[in-house]
Amino acid sequence: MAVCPECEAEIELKEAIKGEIVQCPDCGVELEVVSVNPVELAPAPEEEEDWGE
Amino acid sequence: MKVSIVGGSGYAGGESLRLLLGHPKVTLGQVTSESNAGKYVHSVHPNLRKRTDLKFVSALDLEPCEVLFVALPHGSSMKRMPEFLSVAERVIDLGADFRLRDPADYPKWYGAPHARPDLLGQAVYGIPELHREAIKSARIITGAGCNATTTILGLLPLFKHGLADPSRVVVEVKVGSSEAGAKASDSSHHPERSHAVRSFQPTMHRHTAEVMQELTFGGQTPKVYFSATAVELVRGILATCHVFLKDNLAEKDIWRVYRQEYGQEPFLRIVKDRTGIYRYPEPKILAGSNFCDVGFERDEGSDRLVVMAALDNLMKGAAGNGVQAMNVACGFEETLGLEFLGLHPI
Amino acid sequence: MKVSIVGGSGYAGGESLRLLLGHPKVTLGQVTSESNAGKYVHSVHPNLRKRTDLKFVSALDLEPCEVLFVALPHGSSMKRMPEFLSVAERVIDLGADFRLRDPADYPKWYGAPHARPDLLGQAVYGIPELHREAIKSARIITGAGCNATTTILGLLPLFKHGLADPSRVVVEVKVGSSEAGAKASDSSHHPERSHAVRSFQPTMHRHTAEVMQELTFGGQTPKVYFSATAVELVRGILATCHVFLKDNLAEKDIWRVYRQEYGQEPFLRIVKDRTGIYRYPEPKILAGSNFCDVGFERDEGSDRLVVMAALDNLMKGAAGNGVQAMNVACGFEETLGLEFLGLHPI
Repeated sequence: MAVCPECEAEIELKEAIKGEIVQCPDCGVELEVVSVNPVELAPAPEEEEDWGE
Repeated sequence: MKVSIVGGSGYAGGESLRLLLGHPKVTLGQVTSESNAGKYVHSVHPNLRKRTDLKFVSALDLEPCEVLFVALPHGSSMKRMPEFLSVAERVIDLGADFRLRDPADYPKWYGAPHARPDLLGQAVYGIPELHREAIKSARIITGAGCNATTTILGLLPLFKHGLADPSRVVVEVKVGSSEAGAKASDSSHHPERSHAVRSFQPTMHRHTAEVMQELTFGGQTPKVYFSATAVELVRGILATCHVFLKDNLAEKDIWRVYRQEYGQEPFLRIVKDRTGIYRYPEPKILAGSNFCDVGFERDEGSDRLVVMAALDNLMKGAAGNGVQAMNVACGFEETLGLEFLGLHPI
Repeated sequence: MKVSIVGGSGYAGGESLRLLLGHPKVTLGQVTSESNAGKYVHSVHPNLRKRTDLKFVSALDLEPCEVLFVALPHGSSMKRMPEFLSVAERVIDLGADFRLRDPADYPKWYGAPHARPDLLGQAVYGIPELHREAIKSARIITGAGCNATTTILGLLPLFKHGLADPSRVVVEVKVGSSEAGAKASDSSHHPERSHAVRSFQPTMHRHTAEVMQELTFGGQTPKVYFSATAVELVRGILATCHVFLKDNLAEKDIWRVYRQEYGQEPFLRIVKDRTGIYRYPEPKILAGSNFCDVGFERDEGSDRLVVMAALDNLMKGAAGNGVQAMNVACGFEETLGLEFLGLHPI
């Protein structure tokens, strides 16, 4: 069980692979698996797209 | 279980009727409407066509039932509550007549003393997320103001944990046209109401009393400054609340508090999403559902936290909440009859 | 019963997902989307938040299931049908690829020959009110065009009983913006699409083939002249059909024919009301429901009969009809999972 660095949601990860990109179920941020055993997640580099008005 | 409705021709009464017709544990008793007595309910509620041949009856012909939904104009149920209590084991009053616990609040906020202060003690403020236990043994379960419900559910975790300054709470609700009810008026005339962004109550007070009552924790009552703006919606409310944090909390801390309070609640969703079109709570996709969505954003340069909350004023803001409270009071699964998820796109 | 969806990120796929999640007999299998594989379904369909943590998968990982809903862009399911048939006992294809029975119709109407004419024989046009028996044994159940469905259900009783002149049928459909699907375009840009009353296809042909195919009775095929106008709606279609009666029938006679054909149909309602606001079929109160409402009015001075029909293009016009066909094919109660009555007011 890993924790989202942005919102602390618990993220279930079956056999996570280093470098894999996962999405946080609560805040939707894209996360990169930076290490395994224990699994650690860091915000994946994302291009800043505009949203809204 | 037999359930009847007093005041079934309005929007809240009609929505209650729609939900109760689809509720597996409910046998529908009577639906009263003085002006429409003898008419088919579907003549007023067209979505009920081919679903029921029920006719409105007069309230004089009300027969005993387990639960009685009351959806009457302001001031009516106050006088007639004893009559309703004689007919039903439990009364779910969607109106405003029994919402405030302190009799002194009625002249102060509604301009007239309460007609039956003796009954106030039996009434429980009917939002299950706030008073689940008390609702289980209550004979009078009150509805809650739709704007108040939105604001209370948006801010509850912050005041329950004493995180926000109670002296500076500014709330602006954007509301749809169904909130004013089924009665037509000059200002609801389509050419006048359509595409309105209308500041119809910049310094609104009506719902403040409930919000202050329900957000009082540890003897501290927050001062809430309300504003209401009509927007291009029929159903739906978006409350934008500005609160000021006592400590310099990060968004992670806010997530923790909201998850702690709302994580297990079937109808409360924390909506704060980095991707997609609907990143913060938005009323239109909640139409017909019993959800209240809550989101927030920290204002980096200051101690301000903006909290956004949305719901359907006829569902979680009225009839849906009533059915949810009935489920709690009668020991049913709380989501029974309230499974509809809302539509997208709409 | 395990049901999967191919093409789950579009509006029809998303609506199918919403309905199947709420269907008591269905265990949801997989939902595929090439562009969104790995993402939560609720990131594309926000109304599914807190209801499911399912993620989109690629169609390459499709596992066997009893029923497979297919909601792909035009032309895709034609080529991949054998692959789908190898995975599922029954395929419900909401797209247009197998709707026309005669292979010669495809080059004529869609401008290209059918990729798998050999499979056309296994496909049944999936409107239960038209082909209930055939659907029970079909392996490929096709969806129907939403405009075609509205028109067919509006006019069926007249042509089945040979009451209308087949050479003069004029139909104008007023449509909402969700009909064009989830992909944004210049013309769907809000400032351009909002408040439009846009004659985007005055001489529309696309759905004519289906309508003529399904309204052929006694070897007589009506000639249908279509027109489509975009109006201020997201969901919903109103078809206004002008037909000319062979005999001078009174409205009473028309009631009899429609009641004879539709009286026992759970999803078809004859809506012709002397009172109330919603006297003839109106799409907005059908949003989210599987109803098709049909009404009519005799033009006193001539042999013209105006027939009006309304439905939700994503429900009875697509996903709802698909679930209804699934219920028929699998022997379930036809209304299972389709009980939502629509909202009023909305």
